[in-house]
Amino acid sequence: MTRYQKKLRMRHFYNQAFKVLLFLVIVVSLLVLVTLLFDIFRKGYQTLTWNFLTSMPSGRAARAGILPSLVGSLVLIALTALISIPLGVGTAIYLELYANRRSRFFKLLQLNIANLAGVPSIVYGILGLAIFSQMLKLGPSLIVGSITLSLLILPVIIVSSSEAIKAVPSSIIDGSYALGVTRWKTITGVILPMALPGILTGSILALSRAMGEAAPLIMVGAVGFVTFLPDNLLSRYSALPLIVFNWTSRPQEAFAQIAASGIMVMMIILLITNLTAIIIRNKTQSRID
Amino acid sequence: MKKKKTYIQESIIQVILALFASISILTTVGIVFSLMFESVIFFNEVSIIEFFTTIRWAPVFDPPSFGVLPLISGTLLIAVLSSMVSLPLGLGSAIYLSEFASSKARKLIKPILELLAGVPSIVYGYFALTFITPLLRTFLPQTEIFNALSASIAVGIMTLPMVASLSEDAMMAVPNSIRQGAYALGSTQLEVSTHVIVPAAFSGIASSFVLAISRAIGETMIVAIAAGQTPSMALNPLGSIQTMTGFMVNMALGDIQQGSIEFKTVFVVGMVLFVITLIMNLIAKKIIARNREVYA
Amino acid sequence: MVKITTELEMFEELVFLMSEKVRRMHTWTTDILKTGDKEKALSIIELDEYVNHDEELINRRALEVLALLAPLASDLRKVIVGIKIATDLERIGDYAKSIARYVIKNEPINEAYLPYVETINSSFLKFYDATMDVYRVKDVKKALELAKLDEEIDSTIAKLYNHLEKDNKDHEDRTNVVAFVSMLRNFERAGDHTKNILEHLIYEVTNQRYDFG
Amino acid sequence: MVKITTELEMFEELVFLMSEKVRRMHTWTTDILKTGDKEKALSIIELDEYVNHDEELINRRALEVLALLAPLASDLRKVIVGIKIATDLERIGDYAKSIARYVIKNEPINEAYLPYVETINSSFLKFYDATMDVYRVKDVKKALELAKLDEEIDSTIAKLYNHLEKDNKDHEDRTNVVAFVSMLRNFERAGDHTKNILEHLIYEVTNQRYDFG
Amino acid sequence: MTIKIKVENLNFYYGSFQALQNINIDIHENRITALIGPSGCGKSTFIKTIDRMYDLIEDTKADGTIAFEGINILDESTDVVELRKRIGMVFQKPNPFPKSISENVLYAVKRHGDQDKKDFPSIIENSLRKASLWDEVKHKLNQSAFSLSGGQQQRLCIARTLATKPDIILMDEPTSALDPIATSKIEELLQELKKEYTVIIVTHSMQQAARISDYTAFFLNGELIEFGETKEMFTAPRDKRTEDYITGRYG
Amino acid sequence: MTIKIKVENLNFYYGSFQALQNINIDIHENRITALIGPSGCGKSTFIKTIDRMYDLIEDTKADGTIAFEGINILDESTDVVELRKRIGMVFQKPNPFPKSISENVLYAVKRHGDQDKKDFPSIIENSLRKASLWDEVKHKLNQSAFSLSGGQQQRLCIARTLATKPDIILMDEPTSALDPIATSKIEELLQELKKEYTVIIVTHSMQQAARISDYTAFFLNGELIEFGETKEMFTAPRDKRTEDYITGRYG
Ligand SMILES: Nc1ncnc2c1ncn2[C@@H]1O[C@H](COP(=O)(O)OP(=O)(O)OP(=O)(O)O)[C@@H](O)[C@H]1O
Ligand SMILES: Nc1ncnc2c1ncn2[C@@H]1O[C@H](COP(=O)(O)OP(=O)(O)OP(=O)(O)O)[C@@H](O)[C@H]1O
Ligand SMILES: [Mg+2]
Ligand SMILES: [Mg+2]
Ligand SMILES: O=P([O-])([O-])[O-]
Repeated sequence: MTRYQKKLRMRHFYNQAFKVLLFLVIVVSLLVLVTLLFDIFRKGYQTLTWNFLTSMPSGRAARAGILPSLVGSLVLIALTALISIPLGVGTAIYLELYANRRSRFFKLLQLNIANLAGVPSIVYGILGLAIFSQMLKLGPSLIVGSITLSLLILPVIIVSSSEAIKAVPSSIIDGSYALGVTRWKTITGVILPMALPGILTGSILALSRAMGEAAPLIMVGAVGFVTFLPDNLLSRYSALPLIVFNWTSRPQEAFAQIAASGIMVMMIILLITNLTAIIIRNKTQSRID
Repeated sequence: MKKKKTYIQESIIQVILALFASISILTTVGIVFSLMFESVIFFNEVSIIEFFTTIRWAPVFDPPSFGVLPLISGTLLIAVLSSMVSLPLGLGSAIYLSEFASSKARKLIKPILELLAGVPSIVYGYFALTFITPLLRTFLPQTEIFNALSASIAVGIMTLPMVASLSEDAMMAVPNSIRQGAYALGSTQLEVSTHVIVPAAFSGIASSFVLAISRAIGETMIVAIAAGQTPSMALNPLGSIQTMTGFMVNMALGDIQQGSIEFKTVFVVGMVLFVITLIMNLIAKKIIARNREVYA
Repeated sequence: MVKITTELEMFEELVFLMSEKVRRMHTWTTDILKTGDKEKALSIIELDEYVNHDEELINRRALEVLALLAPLASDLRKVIVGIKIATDLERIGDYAKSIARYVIKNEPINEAYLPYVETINSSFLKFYDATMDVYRVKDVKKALELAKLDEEIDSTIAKLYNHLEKDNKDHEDRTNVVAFVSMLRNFERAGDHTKNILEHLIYEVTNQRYDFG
Repeated sequence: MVKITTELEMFEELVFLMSEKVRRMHTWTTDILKTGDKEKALSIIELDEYVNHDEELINRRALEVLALLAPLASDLRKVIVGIKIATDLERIGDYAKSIARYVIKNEPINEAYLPYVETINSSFLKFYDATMDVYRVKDVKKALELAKLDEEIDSTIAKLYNHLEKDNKDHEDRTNVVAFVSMLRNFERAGDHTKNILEHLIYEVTNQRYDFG
Repeated sequence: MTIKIKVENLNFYYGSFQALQNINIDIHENRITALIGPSGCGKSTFIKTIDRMYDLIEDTKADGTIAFEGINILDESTDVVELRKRIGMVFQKPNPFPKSISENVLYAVKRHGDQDKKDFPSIIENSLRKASLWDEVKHKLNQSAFSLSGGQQQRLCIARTLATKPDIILMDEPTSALDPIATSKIEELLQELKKEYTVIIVTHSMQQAARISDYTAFFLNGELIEFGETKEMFTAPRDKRTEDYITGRYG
Repeated sequence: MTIKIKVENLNFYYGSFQALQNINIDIHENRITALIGPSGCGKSTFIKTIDRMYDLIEDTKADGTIAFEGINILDESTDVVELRKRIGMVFQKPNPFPKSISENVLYAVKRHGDQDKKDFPSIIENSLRKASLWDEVKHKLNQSAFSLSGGQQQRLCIARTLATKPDIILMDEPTSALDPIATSKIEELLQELKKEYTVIIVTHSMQQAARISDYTAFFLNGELIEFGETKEMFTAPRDKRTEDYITGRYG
């Protein structure tokens, strides 16, 4: 056998070995997810009852429910969406379609957004605490929570919307301009419709991230244990991750169990939103080639 | 056609959008301002040299001690240990997905990885405390209830999908034509992956690594739940530690007085965290920028 | 319709227009040989200018078609054959001109030879017309049959040569033999070139050279 | 080098090869007219086959070049001119064949006419060679000057015709006049077609038709 | 022959790089003018000056005059929105909007708002007919434009340009992304279009310029080397550089 | 003339769609064989069967034989890694690796490990020379391949294929992404290459097939309609469909 042929055999062997190894890696990664889900389900499914969903929290695990946190989270996210999506999409449109790419402002904006995306969420909590909660004296209110979360996810929405807008082929945009259509009409006529799926996916993913955030809310003074429902923007409130954190921090096993139930509620909501996002993306990916 | 019409609507829209865009700049200004404001006051009371050189962190003790190094070392421990989980597994998954998996397998696995990425950190924290730690203790009985290793594994698992997905994006972005070119010269999949695709996607992969580490540094809830509250320089994975983020959450949970020195420590630690992650992000950006021209 | 189809049709039409002018020249030849009508002879010579111009036009159009449309296969042969036929037509026209020149320089021909010349010319015209017809309809089978018409011309000319030779030997005739024989050659050559046209047509359609010999 | 350059060079080389064969045919004509050597006459006739074949080859190559390389501008003219020159060369070859046929059918020509024929032929060869030379070097200026060489041929032929006419009138000569005159026409025509080659060359280089008349 | 556009002393700059140098050219009405030349010679740039598409590229500058209907296209005061309505453009790659076929045709019409709503059906039909596409799509006007083949998409882009009633149609290598058969369909269509419109077409393919155009302009390094009737250009170019280029001896 | 590859009764399927139907063709050694035909007729598919690139596409199947050096390329047991070393392929778009010029040339040589390390410099030079690129790049062998122009990149891709010492080079529309000048450089190069290699080239352009190839195969709807000498095919095609296609009367 020549050297070449020997080497050829080894190359085929290494290739097979590597393939098996990588497959194992994937299996391990997936196994973790399965374990995680299974573990939580195992711990939490018994206490996940209708009562649990519709009751106030309580010092006794058996009676405790998550209603204020569930409602709090939903309201919080709705408000966050209202603030962050228009701001984020607007900024993305400005960046991609209006700003002069050579201007200082544009470069500053880009750098700024890239950096904001990497700022730990807890730091946003500090921002909320210092500026909105204390300086503006809004306290640990619903509005402060949603502003904080909005600012937290704003860079994500801007970046994903920018990507979605960038993904609109410039040939199509030029096509519209070349027909004598103004910029704004081009934006509403072709760019936004084409970028919409991408913007939606990005926004949903960002919002679901906000939904799971606990640290910044803790920083702005939100607590898990709240026994009333929010009724205005300045109300105090709770949120799902907060109550879960509260329960995990307690030493009793029973609280660990209802924490698992709380996680299940949160995960079901997230699963639904994430799946929606993934489906939107897969649908549109196959359409525009 | 002779005279340019003035398109008023167009101009108004442009101004409004520019205003929207400035919000994000105001956010940064707000962050820096709030961090600086309290920090400056803090350093008026505590020497900056003491802060960065002494190795005891006990701000609420009497007398308080403000050596931030134990928090930093705890943070780094988490970052290093978690990278050992997330980087190899993440990259491996990425290579598998982009180079080896059939399109069917990829279609199945990718969304699952994405779901993994969507799991909130609090859930990982819970998982670390109630599953990983007990598991570790069956193998390593000396493991403390709150320990760095368990938190690191959870942080690693949490950042794995990010590494996998960003690296895979980078590898998928290598034009298929280059891949085909390599196969057409008689290469095996392994050679195509290691000699062509990974080098070509290097910048994307590297920046995903840096971002993963940065995420680990800024991660809060997992460490707050599972890593303990003991500032320590011991670098013992099995022992309880405290990270910067862990400290901040802890303080926020307590009933601290605005204006008190404890209150200010939160801002100072926040400042340190902010600076570290900022530097990491800038590094990631540099790596990308340096290799950006490749396919131009 | 594909552009080249129309272009080629227009191109061939030029060839037909040219062929009609050439025909006109030849219809007058017997006449002027009989009457010695120098006016008419001059108008033949004049017509030759147009014919030459037509050839040039065909060449130019052919070049344009080749350059602009880069024809292939049968389209290409059509163009090349067009050029070649135009060359032959130009020559055929030249022969009429040559006859006209003879008329201008010489007396009307000897009555005795007139019937020959008339037969020759009518044979030629028959052959010529038939040739342009088969060219139009691209009928190879008919083309192969036509060549025998050329023999009619040649055999009549041969008879006339014999007659002439005899007369010459007998010193019967006052005709300038050299000039007359040279003139007669024109009929023969015109027939030959018409035969060339048939060969070109066969080539165009079949992509095969055919030689009537 | 660009492919079309080599292809066109090879294509022109075919034309030159053909022109050499044609020249060979014509170098023998005076000889056989003098000696009546029928063997040699036959070998001229044979050579004509090769010349015809050459023309076919040139046509085929031209078609291939046109189809495969779609030449433009001067390249295109080069090909078309190649085809046209080949047609003329084939004709010029034909005239030699025609003279050979005369030799086979007739006695050697009258001694008295021989010097004329020799002069005619050497004038022709000079003209022919000069023409192929300017074609090779594409020298339009020289080409314009050359045409006067053709006049040498024509004037000698005219002298011979006069002599012949006179002899004929005086009944001095036993030559078959008809055949002899027909034969002489071949020299004249060969000169004419050589002149055509010059015209083609001028067209190739200048893209302008030129008519020596 | 009427001159539709008269270009005089046109210079064009990308930043400090001069991409067009002192171009003078007359565009004849109802004729097809082809622009040829090696890559980077400025063909696309030239075409972009005519409908001011270069406005969309930062740091560009044009001087000289492009006279069209009594105005200088290059003037600051020219309303480019209006201008681009009058001078349509078709791009290299078919770029239909991700909308239905009929929406594509109506897209600009609706946004300009200068034609009656009740005429929309006839606008659709006429535009598609003129673009030789009607018969192929009349039964599926509401289907996505992406369901069409590349060649059909390109004709749809032409149709959508025609719907705005332009005078002039600019085309930048409109067939270079198409296969030969789709290409020849577009080439045939061009012969129809020139009856009503003035067409300027950039093409990489000399053969295409030869086949379809009435006038040809040959650019080299930002200069206009030769401009004239196509048949002259390809049978007897005046400039040595043109001859070298078209006979494949350049570069 | 030696026959290098003998294709017999080749059928090819993408899933249930049959893209090639009973193809029989002889590829002659040291000749250029061009494949022409309308879009989607199966040209690329055919070329992919020869170096088994279709293995990279899921759910494909080929039957029949492609005889090459005593083996049937289509056999399961054929080592495709080795096969592809012997049969090089050049793609439509230049696809150099994001490495230096010399690394590009050596990439496959290093992987195969059948040539001596000390020969590497000469391998680089020879391959680049054969690809007519040496003079243009000899001073910058360590620069990124992306610093080259499109045409140079394509020649680099040819050079990197030559470095593995193939017998056969397959090219799938290698010039369709290039401008006419870069194209003619590649066409000239092909005339050089055929002295040492057997070349099969897919081209969209009949003119190109005419200019460069010795043999031409005309495909239509997955069938091989006509195969023969190029000069015959373009001056006197045997099949009516071929004539219609080459004279632009198809479709
Ligand atoms: N946006 C731009 N910025 C800077 N230079 C440019 C830009 N666009 C084109 N150029 C330069 O201007 C010159 C002319 O470019 P243009 O696109 O007009 O060429 P072209 O003739 O259309 O070439 P092609 O045939 O490749 O499309 C080139 O040198 C090019 O590099
Ligand atoms: N991966 C694939 N899956 C399914 N069908 C395919 C695939 N690739 C090609 N085909 C189909 O096979 C047929 C032949 O395609 P192929 O790419 O060989 O054509 P082609 O002649 O190369 O066309 P083109 O000139 O457009 O490159 C087409 O009908 C095409 O739709
Ligand atoms: Mg261009
Ligand atoms: Mg293909
Ligand atoms: O020049 P001719 O055709 O008469 O021989």
